[in-house]
Amino acid sequence: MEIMIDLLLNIGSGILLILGGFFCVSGGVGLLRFPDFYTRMHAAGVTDTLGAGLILVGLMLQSTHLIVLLKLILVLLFALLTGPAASHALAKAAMHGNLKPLLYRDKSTR
Amino acid sequence: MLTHLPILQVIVPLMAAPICLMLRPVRLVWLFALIASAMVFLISVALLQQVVQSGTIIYEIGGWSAPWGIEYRIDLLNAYLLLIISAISTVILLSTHTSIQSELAAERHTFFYVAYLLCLAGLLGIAATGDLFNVFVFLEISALSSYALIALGNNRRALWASYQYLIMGTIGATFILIGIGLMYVMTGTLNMYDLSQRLPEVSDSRTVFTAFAFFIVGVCLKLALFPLHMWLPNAYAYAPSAVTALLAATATKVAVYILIRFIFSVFGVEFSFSHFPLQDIFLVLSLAGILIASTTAIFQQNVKRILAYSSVAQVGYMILGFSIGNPAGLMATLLHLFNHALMKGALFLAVGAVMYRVGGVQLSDFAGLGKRMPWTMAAIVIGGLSLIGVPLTVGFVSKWYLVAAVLERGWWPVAVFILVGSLLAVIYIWRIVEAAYFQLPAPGNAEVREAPLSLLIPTWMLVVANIYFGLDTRLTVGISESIAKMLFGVEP
Amino acid sequence: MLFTALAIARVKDLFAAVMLMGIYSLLTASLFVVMHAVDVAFTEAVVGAGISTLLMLKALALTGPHQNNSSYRSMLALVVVLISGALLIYGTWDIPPFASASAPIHQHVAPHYIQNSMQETGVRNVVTAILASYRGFDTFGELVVVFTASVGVMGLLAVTHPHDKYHDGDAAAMQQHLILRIVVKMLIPLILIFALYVQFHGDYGPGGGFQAGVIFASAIILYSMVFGSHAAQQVVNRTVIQILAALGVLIYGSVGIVSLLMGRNFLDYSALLPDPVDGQHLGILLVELGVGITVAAAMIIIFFSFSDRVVSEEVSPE
Amino acid sequence: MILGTYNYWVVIALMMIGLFVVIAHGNLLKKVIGLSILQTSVFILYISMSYISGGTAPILEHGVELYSNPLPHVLILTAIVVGIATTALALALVIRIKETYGTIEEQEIQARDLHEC
Amino acid sequence: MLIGVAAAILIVMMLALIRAFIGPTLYDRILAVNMFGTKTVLLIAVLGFLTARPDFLDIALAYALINFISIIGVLRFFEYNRPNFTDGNHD
Repeated sequence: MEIMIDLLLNIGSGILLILGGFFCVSGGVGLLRFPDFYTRMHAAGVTDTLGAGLILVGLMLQSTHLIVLLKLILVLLFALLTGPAASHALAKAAMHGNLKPLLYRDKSTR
Repeated sequence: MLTHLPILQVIVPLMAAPICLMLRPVRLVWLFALIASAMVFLISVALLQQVVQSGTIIYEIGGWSAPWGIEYRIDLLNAYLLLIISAISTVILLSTHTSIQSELAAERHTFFYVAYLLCLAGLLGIAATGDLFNVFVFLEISALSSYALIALGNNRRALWASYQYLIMGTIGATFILIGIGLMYVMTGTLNMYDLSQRLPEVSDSRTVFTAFAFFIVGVCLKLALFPLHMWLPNAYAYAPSAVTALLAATATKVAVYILIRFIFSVFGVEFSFSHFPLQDIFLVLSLAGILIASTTAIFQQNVKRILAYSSVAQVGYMILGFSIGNPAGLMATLLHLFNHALMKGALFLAVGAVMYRVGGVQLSDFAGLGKRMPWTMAAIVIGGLSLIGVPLTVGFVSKWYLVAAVLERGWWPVAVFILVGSLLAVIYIWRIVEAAYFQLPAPGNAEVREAPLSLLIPTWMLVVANIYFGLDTRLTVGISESIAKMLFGVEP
Repeated sequence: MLFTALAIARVKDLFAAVMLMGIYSLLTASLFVVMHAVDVAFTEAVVGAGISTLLMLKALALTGPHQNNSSYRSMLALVVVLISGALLIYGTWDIPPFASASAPIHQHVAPHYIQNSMQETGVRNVVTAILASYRGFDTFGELVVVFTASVGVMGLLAVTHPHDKYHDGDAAAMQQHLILRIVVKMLIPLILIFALYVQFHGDYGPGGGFQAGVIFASAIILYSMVFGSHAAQQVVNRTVIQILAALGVLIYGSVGIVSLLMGRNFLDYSALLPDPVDGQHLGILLVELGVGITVAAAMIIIFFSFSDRVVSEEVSPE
Repeated sequence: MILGTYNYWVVIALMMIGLFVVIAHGNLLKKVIGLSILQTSVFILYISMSYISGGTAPILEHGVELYSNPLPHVLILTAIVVGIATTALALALVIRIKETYGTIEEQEIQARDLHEC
Repeated sequence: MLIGVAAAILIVMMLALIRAFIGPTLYDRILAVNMFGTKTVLLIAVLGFLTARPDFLDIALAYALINFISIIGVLRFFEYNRPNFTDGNHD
């Protein structure tokens, strides 16, 4: 039974880790390839929340000590709190600084 | 309590500094700092006595024995240096209460004393410790506090000077750190004594060579050895006078000490002079330093700058002394450490008195002061004579031994260079004297009075010391002779 | 990492350089983790990427981001750099091989710490044991360096005009950042708890007084950035911090003096309690506390001194 | 990551870059940045020395025998602190210089000083 | 598994680094720096598991915190200094 649980946990964490890794990479590619700041921000946001979240949950499944689990939860909490807040502030600052989002019809001008 | 003297030496000013920050009013802070410094002085006298009587004192901090913990290893050289630093600092502190009134904004006075004590503690720490990395840490304490002290001056150029000093000083410190790291990599120890035991095994490796080179360059940056002296004239010229006096009289001495300690104790005479072209390099640099700095001093208009360049030249004499490579030369260096501290301390304090009364230290500000401030000017004259090396002053003693050491080696040309350096000193001192005694007072100077006693007494204490130690050379010569013998391996 | 450094050297915009400096510092810290220097990585992260970036930004805000002539003493610089570089290359030619356990550095002093620190000090983290006990005096010196810096900064940037004259532009601008304010409000207690955890967990894991102090200070700094430095200074009074900064140094020093009075050497914590190992443990704890207090206070002082300048600059027409 | 015998080469390169920035650049703030690159390079030098392959972080665990050398870690902790202290002081100086001179370019400052003489 | 994730994170860090170098606007740089920071947090966490020393999580936590604070610091910096300089694209 315990072996089963272990196996399940391992598989689960593996899947989560891989997914998280994938989101991270895709976000990174997006950060590089997307045409303007706001879309890039979206890509970064994805890695920050989804990628980080998945990886951290994946790690949680592997953790053996309670304290480690606790810390991981704390890190996750932190990531979830600060990531969007930072993105929000950044977007606001960008708008404030008169950086116009690149809308669909503007594409020709770039 | 007597066994704890080595550590108390450093701890007293170190602990006094934060307490000072909490004290009000400024007068109390000053008194407190003065008491701390005086205590340090007494401790250092006691230490010197102990060392003379019973040999090297070892103090293990934290109770951990040597290569694992940090130890203080006080031998005659350390004790001698501690005495110089604490004595000069106490005398200068006597005068600061008056002198900083005119040179610092009132709300900065407390910070001044705190930084002063920290600087003192840092210098003492370097002089006392037997651990490499501890040297670095205390070097930084003294360096950071002296940057702050310099920048506290009212003149905006003080800021720029301090910034330059900071950049150069930090590069120097980083080089020292690299040197320490490479030594550590080769030997696995940070304790100086342990290091000196283990270095000979690996002394052929290039890493040790590099470590040595970096360390020396780093220290020379701090020392303001020509041509790495660029930061010094500005820093000395625009810092508050008390700070200039402290730095000129003690900080460069400590750097010279580190150099001596490393070249003679840690690496050993043999390595320093045979594996490394140190002798030639130092000889050339110090001679060039003496001549060029003295010549530059002649063309300065600001008296503090004149004296600052003269300091660069004097550092040249000290380096020259031990690069001769015989005990007599090292002895001359050690004598000059002490003597130069006395004369530069006296000179800068006297200049500080002029600053206090006149408000400027350009040569034109000195015009006619011989009559207005007779005691201050007399102090400058005697200090100047000492700087030149006229008999009956301390300057003569150290020059005498230096020339003797050079002649012992049979290096006639070097002796000639030393004499030329003294002649140049005559010229730049003469310019000050001429302004003070043979020019009519500037219109603004007509009303200038003699400096207050609180400035004159410390100045004259040093001036009298200048003459006393010029006449009675038993103490200084005796000590430096035994140090020189010790370092040259007559005894380990 | 090299690229980052190169980019920093080349970028003309100082702001970009500061940002890259942050990245560079993070990279360094990761490198330290890879090389097993966790405590150092911790410190480098909080100091290099955190405090020093913030301070540089503050300085930048005061001095303007543009740089005129990029380099004018290139030749001299190049010569100096090449000489010292060549010397180092020469020096590392026969340096003991990297990462091998048999190099002299790993033979002489270091094994003693690893083998004996547990029995002698009762602390699992060897770095903490050395830091606070074996080489406690270095750490004392380091603390004094921080204290010196804060005194120097205070001395240099002491604001002469009274505080309440200026209107707090920070707070006004941040009024609109509702989300940020709420998030920060939630975060600050968390950060403070974390700081305490780091402070007292240094015996067992990476961390200790220094890191805790910086984290604590960063909580206050965060508060002041979001709610305005005026509000922050009402929470933490200036004179109080000044006294705290001095107090930390005094705590450290008096631990040493107490052990001195108990008849042992300075900073010999074994004297503090009947059982030497307990004494060591207690001593390390107290000393780390002193470090934490001074570092936190000093960082806050430095930051406030900087940000007060920003505000006073805005008010006084330049 | 960057682990191998060429670790020291990275240190040397970083040191050279840092030193170059400090000496060659006229902007005072940039000099401070250069200074911290220089210092960081030394940190890496020390930490590289302490590394032992196959070892682990010097926090004692049961059953682990090989640890990296903790002493350089301690030294560098101290050095980092010294570094930040220096940086803070340098920045304070830069701010004051900007306030009194109105510029932070080395050449301009020197020009202004000369002008004053 | 963990190695793969670590590699992925490293790649992302590289990408972010490139973005930070090329800009073009300052906001892009900040964004990249922010992302770089969060990825470092993840990397440290993963590395902790990789070397079986999960104590490293403390560091990850500290990184997350520092990262957030510096981003806020940067943003505060901007709101004031926007009028003073117009474009960050000087490379």
